[in-house]
Amino acid sequence: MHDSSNWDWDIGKKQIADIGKWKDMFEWVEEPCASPDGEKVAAVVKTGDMEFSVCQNGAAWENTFDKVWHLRFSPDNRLAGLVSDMGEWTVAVDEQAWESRFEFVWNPQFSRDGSGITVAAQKERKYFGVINDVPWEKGFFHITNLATSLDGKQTAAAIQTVPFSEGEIFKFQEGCYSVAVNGKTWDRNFINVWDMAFSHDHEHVAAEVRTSLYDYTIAVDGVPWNETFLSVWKPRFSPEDGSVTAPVRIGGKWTLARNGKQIWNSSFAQLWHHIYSPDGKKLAAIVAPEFGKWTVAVDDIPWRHTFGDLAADPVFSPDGKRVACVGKEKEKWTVCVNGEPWNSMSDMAWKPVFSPDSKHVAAKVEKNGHYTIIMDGQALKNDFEAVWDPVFSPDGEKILIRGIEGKGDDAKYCREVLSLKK
Amino acid sequence: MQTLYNFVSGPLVWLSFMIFIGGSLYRLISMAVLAKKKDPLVYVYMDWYYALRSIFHWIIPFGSENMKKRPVMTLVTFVFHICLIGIPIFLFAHVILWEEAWNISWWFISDPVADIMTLAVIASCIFFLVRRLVLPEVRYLTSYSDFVILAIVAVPFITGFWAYHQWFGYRLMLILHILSGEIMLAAIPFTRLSHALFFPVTRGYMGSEFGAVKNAKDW
Amino acid sequence: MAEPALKEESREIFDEGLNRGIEKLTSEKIEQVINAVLEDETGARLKVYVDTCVHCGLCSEACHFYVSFREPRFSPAGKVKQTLWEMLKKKGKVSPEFIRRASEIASTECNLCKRCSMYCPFGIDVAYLMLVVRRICHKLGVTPQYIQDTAHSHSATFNQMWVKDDEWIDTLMWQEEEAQDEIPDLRIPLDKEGADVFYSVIGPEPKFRAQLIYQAAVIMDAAGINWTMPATPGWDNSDMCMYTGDNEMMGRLKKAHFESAMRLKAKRIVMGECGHAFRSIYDMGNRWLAWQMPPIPVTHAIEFYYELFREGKLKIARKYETPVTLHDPCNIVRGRGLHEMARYVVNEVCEEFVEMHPNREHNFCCSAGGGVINCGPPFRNKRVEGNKAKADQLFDAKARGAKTLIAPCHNCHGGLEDIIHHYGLGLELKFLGDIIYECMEKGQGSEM
Amino acid sequence: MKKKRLAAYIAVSVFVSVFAVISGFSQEDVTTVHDSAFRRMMRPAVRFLHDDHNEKAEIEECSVCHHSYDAMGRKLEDESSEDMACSECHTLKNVDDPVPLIRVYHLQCKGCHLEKNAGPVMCGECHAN
Repeated sequence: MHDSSNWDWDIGKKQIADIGKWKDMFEWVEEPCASPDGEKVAAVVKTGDMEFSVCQNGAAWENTFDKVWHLRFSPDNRLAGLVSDMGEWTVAVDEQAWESRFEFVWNPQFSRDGSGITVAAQKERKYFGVINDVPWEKGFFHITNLATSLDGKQTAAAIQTVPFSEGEIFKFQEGCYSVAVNGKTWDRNFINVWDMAFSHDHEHVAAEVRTSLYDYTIAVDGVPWNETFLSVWKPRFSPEDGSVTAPVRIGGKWTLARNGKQIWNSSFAQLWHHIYSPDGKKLAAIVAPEFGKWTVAVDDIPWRHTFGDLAADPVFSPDGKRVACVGKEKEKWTVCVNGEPWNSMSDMAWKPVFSPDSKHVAAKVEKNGHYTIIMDGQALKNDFEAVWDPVFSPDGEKILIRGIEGKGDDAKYCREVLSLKK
Repeated sequence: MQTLYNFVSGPLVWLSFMIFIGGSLYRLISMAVLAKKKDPLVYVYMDWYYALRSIFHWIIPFGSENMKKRPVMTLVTFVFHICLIGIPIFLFAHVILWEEAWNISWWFISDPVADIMTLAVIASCIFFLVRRLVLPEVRYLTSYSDFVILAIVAVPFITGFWAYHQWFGYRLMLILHILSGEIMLAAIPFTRLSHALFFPVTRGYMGSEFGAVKNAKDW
Repeated sequence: MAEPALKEESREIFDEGLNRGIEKLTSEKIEQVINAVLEDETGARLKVYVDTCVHCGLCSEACHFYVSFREPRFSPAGKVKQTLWEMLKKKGKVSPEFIRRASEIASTECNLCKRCSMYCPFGIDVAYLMLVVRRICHKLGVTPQYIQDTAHSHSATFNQMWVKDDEWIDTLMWQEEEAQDEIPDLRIPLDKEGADVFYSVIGPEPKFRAQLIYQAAVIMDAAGINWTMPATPGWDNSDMCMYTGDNEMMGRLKKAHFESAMRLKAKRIVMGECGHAFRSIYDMGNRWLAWQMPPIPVTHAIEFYYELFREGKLKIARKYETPVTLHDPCNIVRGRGLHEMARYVVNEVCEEFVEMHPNREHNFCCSAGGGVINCGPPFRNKRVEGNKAKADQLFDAKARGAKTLIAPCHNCHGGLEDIIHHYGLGLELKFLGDIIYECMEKGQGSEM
Repeated sequence: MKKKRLAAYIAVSVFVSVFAVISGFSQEDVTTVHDSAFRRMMRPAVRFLHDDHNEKAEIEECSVCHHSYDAMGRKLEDESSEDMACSECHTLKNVDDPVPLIRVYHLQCKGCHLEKNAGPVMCGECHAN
């Protein structure tokens, strides 16, 4: 994570932008986004006929573009958007467009600290990964599933290595796909390659692969596990020892495997989105202990509480002692921490956020068209017209709320720091 | 002959009922267990209200579109099944046997009516046979076992009718009647006659899927 | 009684997927795969369905193939006889040629429309049985070429039409731009988090029928819907893997689709006028993933239009004057019961509505669904000639005045187009959205 | 087969005669069992030759068939009831339901035949058309 200790953590509320007035300034204003530190709010705006720009804190960028989309703040509070300039696409970061230009760019991703920005790009029917304005040396027929390492310096993607025409089913089944890491292709081809994960040292890549129409496994740096399965889901590297784990389907049931060997004894109707505790010692995953019942299992043991509709977005506390997720039951969402669901039900709940000291959990929720932050089961503040995920101070004693209060012309974007000390 | 009669009307009755009841329970329970293991979704999506709603539409004559489209077949099918189930249970002679054996009795059908109903079953069987032989789409599906099953159903009624009227070879016919009835009873769980057992299940499941999940009729 | 008849006519159809697919088969492999699928993946349902069928043939008239050809081998139970019964009877010891034929029957002579389940007194699910056959054939690598290619596209791109990630986004931007000529402030919001509606379409829309995306955007705009479309794979709700028997891929596709909506925190998924995709999201894919019902509620276009008209969010400027008739697609009528809502919408938008007969749950299939049209040109004639029943039904509606045929499903559209052409019916074919777009008051409710 | 059939015919004749006695009709002639309590006859009346039956069955005591019970339900070994119709004791609670009375007759005849393994037991053997 980006170091947030130098942010403004003074208790109190700061109005950053009179966002309701932006509508008078531009032909249209798209949905705003807020910087992680809360100091900036921005939106794509239309400045003229076929002319777009970005408005940040009430001031538009000097440059205008044919088109701007996917405007997001990086973890280090830089504003990045995908822009089309004279028919060429690139990335603009804090008003500065990259030098490299493409026929199209999409799927931007940030490194954990925000210093690295990657996108997928296409030029002259060749496809590339681009890292901080530098495209791969070699382009491919097709790329998908672009993945970025935590440091943002490496990208990997599923690529098509062998050309084939539509309808060439037997050629396809010989394997025409592989993985390219920073543009370098793995030695081996597969029938399919899907979700990829980088190791914590950024050196290794694991991917879901299909070695025939019926055999699924995980390949690490191009080498598939010896074992094959009926299906697999996204692998992850252990932060502790670099081993690779993945949900695997055996005999119609799901379980967890490490380096090809089953490590959890239980099997589930579903198991996916497994996560490691920060120290790498514990594993948790979204599971369905039986059909239509959803919860989280931590180290092979599912919580007793289950949700009928879904469970999603699992997250470990920094100390690894707690796991939170969102759950949905009968069309109502809530947050569940260590198997205890909050009483507060909402129309939508976002991924929970733990405080750095692991003491608090907070999440953005939507109720009756309004948004609020709920912490440890209690609503923190009044309703907002829009709100972003809460951010805890590094010491865990304060929480930063970023939200828009007031409707229409009266809408104001504010950041407010609240003390959590009683 | 009397020893034979004693045998078919004594131990064999016990045996056939045991096979029928035990076999039916076995089939239903083993399927339920298998479904729990292999098709657990059946339990998840089964919905009593919609299951019964569907069954109801399929057990009343002309309750479904297909029945309306084939009035003769529908008529024959309903007459056949009503008589097939009604006669063994409500025939006067059978009621007497229940009374003698267990001292329990219930309402019975008068003999002339039963006679007509029996003829109806026999006629239905002939209808089914002719249908099997004549209609190409039915003949195509027919295997030898279908004729055997039809015979298993028809014979108790033919012999019963014969014995009631005490035509030539009464004693033999009566014994054959009892025997064939027992064969039919015992065959229900283990042949396609088991459709009698599974009808509520298959229909109920389809009714649940259509009604509860898909919001549609299935008749 | 008799061995399944291998008609000369069906032997003549050459399909690379089928003909080359069986080249590598051995009898051991066939036996092993059949028994493995039957043992590991089926259970009480299959057993009961097979044991309960009394071979009465009452399902025959339910099937448009049978009604059109009048040949017993096209009856629903007849298809089971030629495939599963034989496999069960011989305990999997069948020939490669048998597998070729079984695959052809299950993939191109049955639309999985489930009409026969409503004609079978026992409610035997022949569509399920045919899917088991397709599953076996998939496991043996014997699937018609065109649909197999589509399944490959799904696996590589997560859409049906080999549409690349950038082409998808580009299409949306292009449609947005086109629509802005008509409604200047119209937007197709990409990847907008927290929208009420996540709108998904099928692969052929960006590829061949991009105007449908345009029209949907105009409708969303006029109704003032807070909506979004994803800029990532998962935008395609279609699923031919469900129809090739590649259940693992079906699950993978549905996971991507639902998780796109979940990632964007959308409250519900609204989908375009497609039937099979609805079945895949609402009924099949979600189940393979262990979601009892879709984790994010799924609303089909018909239901969505119904809602917009009921709530007064959409208004009609001028009703559609040409008399229309309506084709009830199996996957959203037998599969969701949307027939009355469809009629409500039709009556809201059109001056004159002529029912075709039979209708609602009993409507005849288009003969394109269930992946049959996706099996491509080799089976086109059989598909079209196998639906004379539909032609008769349409002709009757036409004789009673209908001039426009509304088919609120993509596959139905494709199938009916061929039928109209082949039988010279001269009906104009439209989506419900086409007519709504044509007749609605536009650009009213847009809000930024 | 023929022998058996002959035996059966004999048995029938014997059986029929027993009934003649029970019903208190003429004891010498071929006759039928008739009880006026049966308002409606479900089956042909049973032919019964009283003396022939008793001779064949070696029945000498009247009370073997014409049994008598006291009010406590104890069987009176020395008393017989040949002057009474069965239905005088075995009354029908519901006159439209003859089944219980039929059971009485059946137990008396068929019961004994089964016990002794002699005499007719099939319906049509007694209720011959």
